[in-house]
Amino acid sequence: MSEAAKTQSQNDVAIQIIGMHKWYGEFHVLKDINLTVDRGERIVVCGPSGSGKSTMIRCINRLEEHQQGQIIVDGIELTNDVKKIDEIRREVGMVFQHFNLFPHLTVLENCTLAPIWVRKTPKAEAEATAMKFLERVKIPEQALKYPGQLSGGQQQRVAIARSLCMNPRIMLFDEPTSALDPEMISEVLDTMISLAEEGMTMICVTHEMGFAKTVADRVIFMDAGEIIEQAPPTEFFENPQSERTQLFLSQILHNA
Amino acid sequence: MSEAAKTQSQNDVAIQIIGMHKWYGEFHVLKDINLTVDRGERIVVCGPSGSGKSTMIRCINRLEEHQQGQIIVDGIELTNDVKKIDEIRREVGMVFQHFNLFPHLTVLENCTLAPIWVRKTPKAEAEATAMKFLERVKIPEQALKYPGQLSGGQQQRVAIARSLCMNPRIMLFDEPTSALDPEMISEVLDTMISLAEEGMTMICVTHEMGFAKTVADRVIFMDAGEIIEQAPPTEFFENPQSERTQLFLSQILHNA
Amino acid sequence: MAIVKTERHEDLPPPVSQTGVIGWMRENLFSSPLNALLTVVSIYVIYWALSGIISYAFINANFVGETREDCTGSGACWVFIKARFGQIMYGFYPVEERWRVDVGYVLAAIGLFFVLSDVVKNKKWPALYLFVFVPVACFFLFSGGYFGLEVVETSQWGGLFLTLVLASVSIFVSLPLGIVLALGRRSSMPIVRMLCVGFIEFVRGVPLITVLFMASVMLPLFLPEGMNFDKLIRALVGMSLFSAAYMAEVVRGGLQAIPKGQMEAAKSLGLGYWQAMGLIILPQALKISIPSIVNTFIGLFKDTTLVLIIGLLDLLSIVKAGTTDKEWVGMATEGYVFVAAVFWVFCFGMSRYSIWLENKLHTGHKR
Amino acid sequence: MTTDVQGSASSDSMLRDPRVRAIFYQILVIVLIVLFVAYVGHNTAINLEKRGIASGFNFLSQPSGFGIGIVLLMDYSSQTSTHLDVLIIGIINTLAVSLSGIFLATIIGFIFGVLRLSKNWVVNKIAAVYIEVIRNIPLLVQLMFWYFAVLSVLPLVGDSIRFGESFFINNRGVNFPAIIPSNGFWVIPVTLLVAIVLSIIIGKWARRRQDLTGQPFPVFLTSLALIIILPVIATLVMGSPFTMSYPEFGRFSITGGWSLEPEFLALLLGLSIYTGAFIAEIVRSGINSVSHGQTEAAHSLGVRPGMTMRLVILPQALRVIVPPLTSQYLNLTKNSSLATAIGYADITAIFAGTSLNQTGQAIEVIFITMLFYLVISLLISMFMNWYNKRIALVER
Amino acid sequence: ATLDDVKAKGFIQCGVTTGLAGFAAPNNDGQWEGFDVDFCRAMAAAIFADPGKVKYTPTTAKERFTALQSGEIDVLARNTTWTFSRDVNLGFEFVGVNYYDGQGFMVKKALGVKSALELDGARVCVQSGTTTELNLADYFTANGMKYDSVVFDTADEVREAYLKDTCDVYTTDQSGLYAQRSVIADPEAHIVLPEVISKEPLGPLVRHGDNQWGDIARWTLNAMIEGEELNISSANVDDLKANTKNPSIQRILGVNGDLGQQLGLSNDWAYNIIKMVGNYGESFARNLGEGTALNIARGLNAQWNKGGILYSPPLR
Ligand SMILES: Nc1ncnc2c1ncn2[C@@H]1O[C@H](COP(=O)(O)OP(=O)(O)OP(=O)(O)O)[C@@H](O)[C@H]1O
Ligand SMILES: Nc1ncnc2c1ncn2[C@@H]1O[C@H](COP(=O)(O)OP(=O)(O)OP(=O)(O)O)[C@@H](O)[C@H]1O
Ligand SMILES: [Mg+2]
Ligand SMILES: [Mg+2]
Repeated sequence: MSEAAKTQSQNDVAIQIIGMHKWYGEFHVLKDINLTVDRGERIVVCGPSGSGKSTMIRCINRLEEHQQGQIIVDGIELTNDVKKIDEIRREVGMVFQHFNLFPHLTVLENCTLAPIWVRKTPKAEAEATAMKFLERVKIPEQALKYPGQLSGGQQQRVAIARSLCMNPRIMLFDEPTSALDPEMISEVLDTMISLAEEGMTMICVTHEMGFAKTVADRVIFMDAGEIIEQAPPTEFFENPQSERTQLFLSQILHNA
Repeated sequence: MSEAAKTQSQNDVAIQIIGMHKWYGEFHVLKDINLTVDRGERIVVCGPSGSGKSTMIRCINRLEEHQQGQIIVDGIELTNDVKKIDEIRREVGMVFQHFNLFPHLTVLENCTLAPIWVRKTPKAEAEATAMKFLERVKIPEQALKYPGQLSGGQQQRVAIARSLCMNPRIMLFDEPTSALDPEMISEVLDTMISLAEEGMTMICVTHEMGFAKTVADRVIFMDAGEIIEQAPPTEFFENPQSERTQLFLSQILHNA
Repeated sequence: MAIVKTERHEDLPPPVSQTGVIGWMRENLFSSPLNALLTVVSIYVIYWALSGIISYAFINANFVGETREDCTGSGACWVFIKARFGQIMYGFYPVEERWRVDVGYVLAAIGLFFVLSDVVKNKKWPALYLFVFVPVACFFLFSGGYFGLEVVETSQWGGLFLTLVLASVSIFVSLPLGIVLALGRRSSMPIVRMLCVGFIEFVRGVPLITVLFMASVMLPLFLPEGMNFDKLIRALVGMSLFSAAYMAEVVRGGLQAIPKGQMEAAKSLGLGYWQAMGLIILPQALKISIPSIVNTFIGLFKDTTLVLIIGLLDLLSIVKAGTTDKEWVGMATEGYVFVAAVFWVFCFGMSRYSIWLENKLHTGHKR
Repeated sequence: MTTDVQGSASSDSMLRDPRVRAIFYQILVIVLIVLFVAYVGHNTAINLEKRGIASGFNFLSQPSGFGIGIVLLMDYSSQTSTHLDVLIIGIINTLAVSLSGIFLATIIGFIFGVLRLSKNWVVNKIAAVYIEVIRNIPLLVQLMFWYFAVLSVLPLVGDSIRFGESFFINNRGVNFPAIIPSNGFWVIPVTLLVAIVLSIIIGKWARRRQDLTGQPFPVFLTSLALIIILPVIATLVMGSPFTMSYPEFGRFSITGGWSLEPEFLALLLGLSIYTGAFIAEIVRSGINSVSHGQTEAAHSLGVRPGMTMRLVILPQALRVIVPPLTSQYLNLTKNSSLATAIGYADITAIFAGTSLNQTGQAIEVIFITMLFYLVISLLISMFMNWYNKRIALVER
Repeated sequence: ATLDDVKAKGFIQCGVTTGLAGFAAPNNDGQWEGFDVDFCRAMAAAIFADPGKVKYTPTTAKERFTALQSGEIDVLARNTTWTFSRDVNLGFEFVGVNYYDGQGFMVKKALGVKSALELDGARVCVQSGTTTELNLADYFTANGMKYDSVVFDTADEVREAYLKDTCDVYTTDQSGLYAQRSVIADPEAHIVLPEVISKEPLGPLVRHGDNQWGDIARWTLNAMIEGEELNISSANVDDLKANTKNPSIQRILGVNGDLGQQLGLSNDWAYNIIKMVGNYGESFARNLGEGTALNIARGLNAQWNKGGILYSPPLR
C-alpha cells in the first residue's frame, strides 16, 4: 500500500501520512495513521477529547516526533534532518487554540518577525505584506497595539495573519475557536472561510459543525488514536457509518 | 424628586437608589442611577459588558462606595457609618460570578462561618440551618467536602446556600451562571427560580433570557453607566423601545 | 464514499529504541553530537571531583583515635570532630545537663513531625503543642531555675544547639511580626503604610551584620540606665527584626495571591476586617506562602553564622574555636567541611520539604 | 471627587466612620512613634553624656594612622589621610567587589540556569548539584573555605604557576603586567573609543541594511575585530607609547605589575558562586514561566531554536527574572560586608571596623555605614525597577 | 554606682578576648582561664569573697570599647594598650598596667629574615582595631619602608592566614606572638624578630566617672603586685595572717586598719584575692611563665627590685 501511495504523492498531494505511529512514553497515542491530503483540499478533523487530533496535526510540522511510519509534506519526508524540518515548517502555517502570540511584540512585529529573520525579507517589504494580511483579517488598525490589548477574536485573527505572512502552502488549525467567547467565534470563522475559498490547503481540528458543513471537502473522525471514519461532510453528518461516530455526533448535536 | 421618593420608601420598598453617581478616578462609571425595588420584586439587569451592571449592584451592599446620591436599603441609608453598613450587609446576600467560596473550609463551614461569627448563633444551630439550606439547593451530601472537590454548578449552589444561611431579605446575583459549563447552568437557574417563587427580593445581573422571562418582574437595561430602559420582560423582549436595547437584543439572540 | 475502519488497532508497546536503557540514553545523553560531547566531558568532571572528594573524606581519612597524632592519612582528620563532638553540639552546656537539650529536641521533633507531615489531618492540636507548649517547655528546660533544674547561663549555650535556638526563636517571632508588617504595608492608612514600608525597606537594605552589631553594642545606649538584656536576647531581637522584614514580604506575596473576591465575599457576609482577615484571608495566604516561608527560614538558618561577629559561639564559631586549640591547629579545613555538611543537611532537608509541600499544595488546588 | 458627608452625623456615628477612625489611629501611631523616638533619644543623650562619649562627625577629619591593604584609585598614607579617606576607600572597595560580583554572578547564574534546563541528563544534574550544594551552605563558611582552604592550596610565591614570563598565579593572588603610560599614550584610548563608536555605527548600519535587504550582518564579530585591531595598530604606529611594568620576584612576594589580591579573589569568587546559584534558579524559573506555546509558535513559523530563545523566550523571561534578580543583587552587595572575616578592606571592615575602633564613635560610624548600604540598595532597586518597567508587557 | 549594681546582681561582668592563649581562653570544660581572667577573678574575690562570681563576655577587638561604654560589661580586662586617646577621648580609665608589652614581628625562619628592617615590601597580617595597626603604620613610615596589610577580625584568623602563607609577617604584641607561636604545630619554624617597635602597657580599664569602682579595680591589681613584693602567696597567706608581725602585711591582709572599708569592701578583701587567686607572680607563672606552653620570661614584668618595672604604690 505504501508503494502505491508513494507514486501518487508527487504533485497534487500536499500531505501524505503512511502507517504512522506515535507513543508518549508507554502510551500509544497514534495508531497506524494513513492519510492523504490533496492540494487545495480542506479537511476537518473531529473526535472526542484525547483522541489524538492535536497530536496528529502537530506531527505534520514536527512539533511532535513520530516514531514509526512516514510523513511526507510537499514531497519532503520528515526525518531528523533539521534542514528539512525547517523547510517544511516554512511551508506549513499553524494556528493554535490559545493563539500563542508573542506578547512582547506589537501585532505588526508579530507578523514580521518570521519573514525578517527566517526569510530575510527586507523590513519594509515584510511590513507591507503584514499589513496586507492584517487587512485581510480586517484589523489593520490594530497593527501597532500589543496582543494584550486585543480581544480574543482579534488575537486569533492576528495569529492567522502571522502564519499567512510566511506564505505557507498548507495551514493547520488546532481548535482555533474553542478558546473564544461566543461573539468572537464568528469573526474567526469568517476569516477561515474566506481563506478556504481561495483554495488554501487546510487541516482544521474543530467542533464547529457549521464550518465543517460549509467548507470541508472531507471530515475525519478520530477516536483513541485511530482514524475511524472519513467522509464528505454531508454524508458524515447525515449518515455516519461507524457506531462510535454516531454516538459522538449525537452528543455534539445534543449540546449545540 | 428625592422628596417624593423618600416618603414612599417606608415599608414596601426594599431598595431605593436616588440620583446615584460613581466615579473610578476620573472615569464616570455610574450616572444618575434612580431605581426603586419593592419588597418581593425580582429584577433582572442586563446590558453590554462594561456598562456598569456589576458596579451598581456592588454599590448596594457597599462593596463599592458611591460618591453622590443616596442608596437606601431596607430603610437604612448607606453612609460611612460602619454599623449601618454591617447591618445592611447582614440583610443583603450576594452571589458572585466566581462563587468566591472559601477554599480552606468545608462546605458546611463555609455556610456556618458567618452565622457563627456575625450573628453569634450557636454552632449546632448554625449547622442545622446550613444543612436545611444545603438540602434546599440539593447538595446536602456534599456538606463535608471542600469546595475544590465540587463541580462549578455545585459550588455556585453552595454559594447561594451560604448567603441564605444569613437569612437575608434581599439577594443580589452578579452573573451567577456565566462562569459555568453549559450543563451546570440549569442546576443553578433552577435553584434561583425556586428562590424567586418563594418571594425573595432579588436583583440579578444575567444574560440568561430564559430566566428573565420565567421569573423577572422587571428587566433593566444599562448602557455606559446609565439605566436606559426598564420594562416587564415580555414587553422588554418583544417590544424594546430604545434603539440601543434593540441592537443589544439582536446580538444576544443571534448568538444563542 | 466514507472510509470506515471497523477493526480497532490494539495498543502496542513503543519500539525498543524509544524505551529502556537505550531509549533513555539516546534521549538524555546523546541526542546530538554537542550533547554527546557535553556528556563525556561532564562525566569526566564528575569522576575527577568525586574521586578527589572520596579519597579526601573517606579513603585517606582517619576516623579512629584521640589526638592529632592518630591522623596518619593524607586525607581528612575526622578525629578532631570526634574529639570535640560534645562541644560542637552543645557548646559549653554542662555535660551532666545536656540531656535537657536532648529532651527539648525530642519534644520539638514530635511537634514538627505532626505539624509538617500528613499523618494527622487536623493540625490544631499539634500546632498548639508545637507553638505554645514546646517553646514554653524548652525555655524552662534550657535555661533552668525552676522545677529543681540547675540554671544554665545563656553564655554557656553554644554550638549547633545555639544555632538551632537562634534560628527557631527568630522564625517563631518573625512570623507574627511579619504578618503585622505585611498587613500594615497593605493598609489604607498612609502613615501606617509608610512606616511599615520604611521599616521593611530599611531593614532589607542593610546587612545583617550591621543590624546585629547595632543590637549588640548600641542597644544598651538606647535603653535607660540599668536596663540591660542578655547578649543572646539582643542577638535574637536583631535577627527577629531582620527576618520579620523578609517575612513581611513573603506574607505580602501570599496575601496578594488571594483573589479579591475572597475579601468581598467575606464582607458581603457581614464579617468585619479583622474577622475576614483572621478567618478567611490569612489562613489561605499563609498556607500558600509556606514554601517561601521555609525558604526564608533556610536563609535565616544560614545567617545564624553571623552571630560570630558579636561574640556568640554558634556552630561555626565553636568549630573555629576548636581549631585554636593548640592540640588541633591546622584542622580548619576539616572544621569548615564538617560545618558545611551539617548546614547542608539541615538546609537541603528544608528545601526538599518546601518543594514537596509546593507540589502537594499545587495538586491540592486541582482537586 | 465629591464626597458627600452627611451634615447631621452625630458624634456617635462619627466614631463609626472608618475614615475618622483611620485618622485617629494614624495620629495615635505618630504620637507613639514620636514618644518612642524621644524616649530613645533622651536615653541615648543621657548615656552618651554619662559615659563621656563625644558625638559629632569631627572624627572624620582626623588622621587615620593605620594602613590599608587594598587601595584603589586613591593615594593613601597612614600619616596624612583621614578617616574620611578611609570611608571613601571602603566605599570604593565595596563597590569594586559588589559590581564585579554582580557581573560575574549574573554570568554564572545565566549559564547554570540554562544548563539546568538542558535536555542532557548529566549536564542537567551537574547544574542541579551545584545549585543545591551552594545554596544550602552559609556564605561565611564558603568564604572561609575559599580563602583558607582553596586559595592556600595554590602554590607559594616561589612556585607560582606561570603563564609566559610575567603572568603568575600563586597563593598571594594573580599577578600580571601593568601598563604604565608614557608620552603619546592618549592615542590608544582614543583609538579604542573610536573603535567602539565605529562598532555602534556599524551596528546601526547593519540594522538598517537588514531592514532594507533582509540580509543580516555579523555585527558582533566585526565589532570585536575592530576593538582589538584598531588599538593594536595604533600601538604599532606610535611605537608602543607606554612601558610595561612586569611583575618580578621580590624578597617576599612579587613586586611590580598589577595584581589581584587573594582577599579580593576569595570574596569575589565566594560571592559570585553563591549568588550565581540563586540566580540560576531564578533564570530557570523565568524561562520556564514562558509558556511552551511560545516556543511552539516560533518553531511553527520556522524560527530556529537559538533565534527563538533570543527573540521570543528571553525577552519574556526577563520580566519574570528581573524583580527577583534585583533582590539577589542587593543581597550580594550586602553580603560583601562579610569581607571582614577574610581580611578584605571593605567599608564594614575598615570603616565600621578599624575606624570605629580607633575613634570609638559607634553611633556615627554605624549610621554612616548603614546609610551607605541603604543608598546603594535604593540605587540598584531604582535602576532595576526602571529597567523592569521598560520591558514590561503592555496589557489591556 | 557600679559597685552597688554589681553587688545587686551578684557577679561581675568582665570583658575578655574571644580567645588568646595565656590571657583568656576557654579550657576543655568550657571554663575561662588566663592571666586577664585572673584579674577578673581577683576582683570577684575582693568583692564577693568568691572568685567564681564573674561572667565573661568574649569581645572582639572591634566591639570591646563599645561594650564597656554601653555598660554591657563592668570592666574590660583584655590586653588593651593604655593610650592617651583611649584614656581621654574615649572616656575610659585605665587602672594600671598588668603587663608591659611591646609590639613585635614573627616570620617564618625559612625566609632568613633577621631584623624587622629587612621587611620592606612584605605583606603583614594584623588584627583589626588594635593599636598594632597604628604602630605598624608608624614604624614602616618612619623607616621608609612599604608594606601591605591584611586585616582580620580575630587572632585566629590572623594566625590561620599567616600559617597559610597568605602573608609574610605576623605582627602583634610580643606576648601574643609567643602565645600564637605556642599553638602552631611546628613552633621551631618561626622566629620572633628582636625589634620591639612600641610601648604596649596593657591593663584593665573601666568607664570614666565612677571613681569608687575605678579604685577597686586599681587596688585589686596593686594588691596582687604588692602581695608578690611582700612574698605573700596563696600558700602562706593564712599563716602570715595569723602570725606575721610585719605591719605592711598586717595592713594589706586586713589585720590592721580599714583599707577594705575605705574601698567599700570588707577588710579581708586583699586576703581573699591572694588566698583565692594568688599574687601577681603566681598568676604569671600559672598562665604565662616558664613551664607553660608560652614560656615567657618575666622581663619588664619583674618586680622593680628584681630588675623589672613592676611597682605598686604602697597600700597604706
Ligand atoms: N506530552 C504528552 N505526554 C504524554 N501524554 C500526552 C502528551 N500530550 C498529549 N498526551 C495524551 O495524548 C492523548 C492525545 O492528546 P491530544 O492532545 O492529541 O488529544 P486531542 O484529541 O487533541 O484532545 P482535545 O480535544 O482535548 O484537544 C491524550 O490522552 C493526552 O492525554
Ligand atoms: N476598580 C476599578 N477601577 C477602574 N475602573 C473600573 C474598576 N472596576 C470596573 N471598572 C470599569 O468600570 C466599568 C463598569 O464595570 P462593571 O464591572 O460594572 O461592568 P459590567 O456591566 O458588570 O460588565 P461585565 O458584563 O463585563 O461584568 C468598566 O468600564 C470597567 O472597566
Ligand atoms: Mg487538542
Ligand atoms: Mg460584571
